[in-house]
Amino acid sequence: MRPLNRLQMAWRAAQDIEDGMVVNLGIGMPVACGDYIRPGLEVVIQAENGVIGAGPLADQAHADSDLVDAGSRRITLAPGATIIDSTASFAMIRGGHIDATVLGAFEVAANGDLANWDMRIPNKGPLVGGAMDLAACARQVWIIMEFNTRKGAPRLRERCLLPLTAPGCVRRIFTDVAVVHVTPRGFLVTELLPGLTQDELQARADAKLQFAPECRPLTAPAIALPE
Amino acid sequence: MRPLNRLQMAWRAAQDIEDGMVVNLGIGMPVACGDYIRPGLEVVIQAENGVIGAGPLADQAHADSDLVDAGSRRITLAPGATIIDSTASFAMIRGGHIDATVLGAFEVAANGDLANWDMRIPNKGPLVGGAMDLAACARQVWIIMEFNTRKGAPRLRERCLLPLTAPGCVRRIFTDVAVVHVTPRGFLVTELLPGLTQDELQARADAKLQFAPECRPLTAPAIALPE
Amino acid sequence: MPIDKRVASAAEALEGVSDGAVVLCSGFGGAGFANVLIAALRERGTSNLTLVSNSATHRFSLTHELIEAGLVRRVICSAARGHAPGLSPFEELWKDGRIDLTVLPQGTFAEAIRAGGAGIPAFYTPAGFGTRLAEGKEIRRFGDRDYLLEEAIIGDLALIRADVADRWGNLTFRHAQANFGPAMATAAKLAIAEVRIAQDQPIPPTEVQLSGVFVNRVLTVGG
Amino acid sequence: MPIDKRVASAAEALEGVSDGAVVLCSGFGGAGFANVLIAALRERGTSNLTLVSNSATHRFSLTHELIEAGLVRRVICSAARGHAPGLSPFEELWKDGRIDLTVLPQGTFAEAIRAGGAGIPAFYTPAGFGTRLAEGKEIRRFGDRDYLLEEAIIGDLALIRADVADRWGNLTFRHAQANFGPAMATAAKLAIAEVRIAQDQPIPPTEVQLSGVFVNRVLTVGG
Repeated sequence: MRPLNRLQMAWRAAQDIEDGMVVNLGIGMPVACGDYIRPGLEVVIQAENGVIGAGPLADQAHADSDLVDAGSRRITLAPGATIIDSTASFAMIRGGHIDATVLGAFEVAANGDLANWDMRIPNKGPLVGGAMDLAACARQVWIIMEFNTRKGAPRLRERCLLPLTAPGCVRRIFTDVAVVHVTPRGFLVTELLPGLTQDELQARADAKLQFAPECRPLTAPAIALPE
Repeated sequence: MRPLNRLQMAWRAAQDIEDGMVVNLGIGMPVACGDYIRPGLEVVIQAENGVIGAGPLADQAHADSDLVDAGSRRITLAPGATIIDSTASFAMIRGGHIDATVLGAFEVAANGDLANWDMRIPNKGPLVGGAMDLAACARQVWIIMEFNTRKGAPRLRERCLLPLTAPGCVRRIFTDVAVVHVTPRGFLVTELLPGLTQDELQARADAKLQFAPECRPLTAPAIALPE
Repeated sequence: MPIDKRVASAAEALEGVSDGAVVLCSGFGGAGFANVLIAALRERGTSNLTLVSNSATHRFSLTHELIEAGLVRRVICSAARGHAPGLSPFEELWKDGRIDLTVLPQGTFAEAIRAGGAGIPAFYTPAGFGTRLAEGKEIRRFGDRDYLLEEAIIGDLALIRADVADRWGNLTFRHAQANFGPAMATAAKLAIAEVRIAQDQPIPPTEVQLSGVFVNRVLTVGG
Repeated sequence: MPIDKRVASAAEALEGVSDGAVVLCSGFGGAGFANVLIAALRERGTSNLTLVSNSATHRFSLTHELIEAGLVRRVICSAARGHAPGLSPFEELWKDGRIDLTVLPQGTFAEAIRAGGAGIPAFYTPAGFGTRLAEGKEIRRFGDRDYLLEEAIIGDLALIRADVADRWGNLTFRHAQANFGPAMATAAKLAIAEVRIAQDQPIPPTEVQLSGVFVNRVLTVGG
C-alpha cells in the first residue's frame, strides 16, 4: 500500500479527536484535521489568535479579512463560537484548557521531546509563534509528520538533534506509514502501513520501536491532494 | 468657623479632582466626592468591582441589584461607561491607570505611610479589600479623614501606630480643619480652618507640620449631613 | 453528540464534588453570588472545604451558611469582617482557631485566581509590600521598586452566577455580576454557572463574556 | 470639558513621540494592523525604535517598512521569519548584527505585555522551559514542574487597530482584530488606536471591548 499523503495523515489524526474536545490545530497539515472530524461529533476548534470555535474556510462571498485563523486563512465561525484577544487565548492554552493540540514537527524523541520550530537555516529569522506554549501546556500533544525527512533521515529519534520546542510533551505521532504513541517506555507503534514490516519500519527510525500486540493496519480513505 | 463636616470634607477633596482624571473613590466619605466634582469637568469614576464610569446613585425606579459599586450601592452608569471583571479592574488599578484614589484612613505618617485597614479590634476579621492595591498603585493617593480621632488622638503622626496599608503612598490629606500635602520634607499645611492658629493645629498633630507660605483659609459651602 | 452543558438540578450540578474541595465562590458588591448552588452545597454536606471568596461573609451571599454549618476549614479572601455589630459566624469560629484564614489584597486575590486559570504558577505584585500581609513572603526588587511573590490559586470547584448561558456554556453577565466569576471559572477543575436563562441557540459571538470552554455545567435558576 | 480623544491627523496622533521609543504594534493572522499609524511613524522618521510586534515582518503589516527605513534597532517578537523565499529586510539587518532580536514564545509575549499594563513586573511560565529560549533565564520549580521567570514589557507607544471608537476612547474590534491590541494599549504610556469610525455617542457599555481609560488618542482612518 502507498504511504498516506498529507491529507490522509490529517484524516487519520482527526479520527482520534473525541466528542466535546477543545482542540488547537497547527498551521499546515494539522489545520486540515478540522475537515475530517468524525460525523456526529461536536468539537471546539481553538485558533491561537483567539477564535474559539473556528468553522470551515469561508467561501469567496463570505470571506472577511478580519475573520482569520492563526495562519491568516479566512474562516467562518462554528455555532457557539466567540473571539477573545491573544492574552486570553494564551491564558486558555497555558492554563491547560486545550484537550489536544495537533502540530507539525521536524523530530520527536523517544522521551517525548519535540523539535518543530528551528531547522537551523542560516540567516532565516527564528519562528517560535505559539508552538512552545501549545507544546508545553496542552493536555495532549499530537504530531503529524512524515516518518522520515525527504532525504530519508529519521524523524523519530533517541534524542532530538534540532532545538527543542518543549521537553517530554508528545503523546501521539501520526505519520505516513505508522501511528506511534509515546509511552514512558518509549515509542510504541500502534498502526503500521500494510506491506511494511516491523523490521523495515525499525530500520527507518533512530530509536528503538516497540510494537503493540494489537498493532493494526494503518489505513485511510482515498483523499486527493489539491493541485 | 466650625470644622468641616464629612460631606464638606468630601466636597473639598473633590475640588482637587481635575478635568479628565480617572478616579477611584473609597467606600464611605470618599465616594461622596462624586457628587461635588467641579461643574464643566468630565471625570471617569472607577469602582473596583469593575464599573468604569460610575454615575450618581440610582433612584428607586431605576435601582438594579446587579448595577452596584464596590460598596453595594445601587448606582447608574455615566455616559461612556463600561463594566469589566475584577481581574481586569485590578489590572487597571495595579497598572497605574488610576490618576487618583480618594480613601479614608485611620492614620497617615509624615513619610506618606498609610494605615487604613486594621484598627486592631479584637476578634473582628481583617478587612483589606482593595485598599492595598489602590494605595500602592494609584498615581496619587488622597485621604479624607478627621484631623483627630473622636478621643482627640492625632491621626497625622511621625510614624503610624496601626498596621500599614502601604508605605509612602499618600500625597494629600483633606481633614475637617486643614488640607495637608505630604512632601519629601514631611507634612505641609496648605489650607487651615479660619480661627485656628498654626500652633493650635501643630498641637493636635504627632508630627512636625510645616505651613506653606501661601497657606489659605480652608472653606467649604454649607452642606447638611443626612439625618 | 451536541455539546450541552445544561443540567437539570443543583444536585446534578454538584455531582462528584468531594470533601476537602477548594471551592471558589464569585460575588462582590451585592452582585454575582451563586446562592442556589451555595445552598445546595450546604445541603449536600460536603465538608472540610477551603472557601475562596472575596468576602468570608457578605450580607448578600450564603457563604456564611457553609461556615455556620461547620463545612469550611479554611477561608481565602480579602475581607473577613462581618457587617453586623457582633461577631459573624466566621469570626466566632476564627477566634476559636477552628477555621484557618488567609487574607490577600483584593487585586492579589483576583490575580492569583486568574493566574491559576492561566497556567501562571506565581507572579510579583507591589500590593501588600511593607505591610503585615508581606510576612513570610518573598520580596524582590525589579527596577526601583519592591514586590511580593504571590502564588496562583487553583480550585476544585467554582460556583459562579451569570445571566444567560447557551448549551456550549458560553456566558453573559448582567452589569457588575461578573466580578470574580470569569477568573474563577478558569481556575477550577469543575466550573458551574447558575444562570437566569440557558438557551439552545448560541449567544452571538460578540456578546459572549466568558467562553464555554471554561464552563463545565450550567444550572438554570431564573431570577 | 468633555473627554474627547479623537485627533484630526496621523501627525497629531504621533505628536510627542521621541527617538528611542519602545513601540508596540498589534496585528496577527492578517487582522488588526495599525498600518496608517505605522506608515505615519515611518514618515515622521522617529528612529532608534524598539519594535514590539508578534511578527517582525508580516505580509499584512507595514512594520517591515520601519525596519527597511533603518528606524528600528531592536525587535521583540515571537516570529522573525519572512514569508518570501529570500531574506526579509529584517533578516538582512539581523544577519549583519545591525538589529537586536529577542524572541519569546507567543503566549509569553502576550502575557509580558499584559503584565506591563497590569502592574506585574514579572511572572513564571512553563513555556520555553527546556529550550534554547530559556538560556540566561531564571528557572524555578513550583509543585512538580519547572518554570521560567519572564519580565513585563512596557512601551512608550502602542499603535493598535480597532473598529469603532467613541469620544471616550472606548473601542470595539471586528472579529479577530483585537489580538494583541487591548493588552498593548494597557502597556504603553501613549496608546493610539486607528479606527474605522469614531463616534460622538458612547458605545453601549456591554459592547465596549477595551475601556477608553487605556486609550489616549483615536484616529479615524475608515476602511
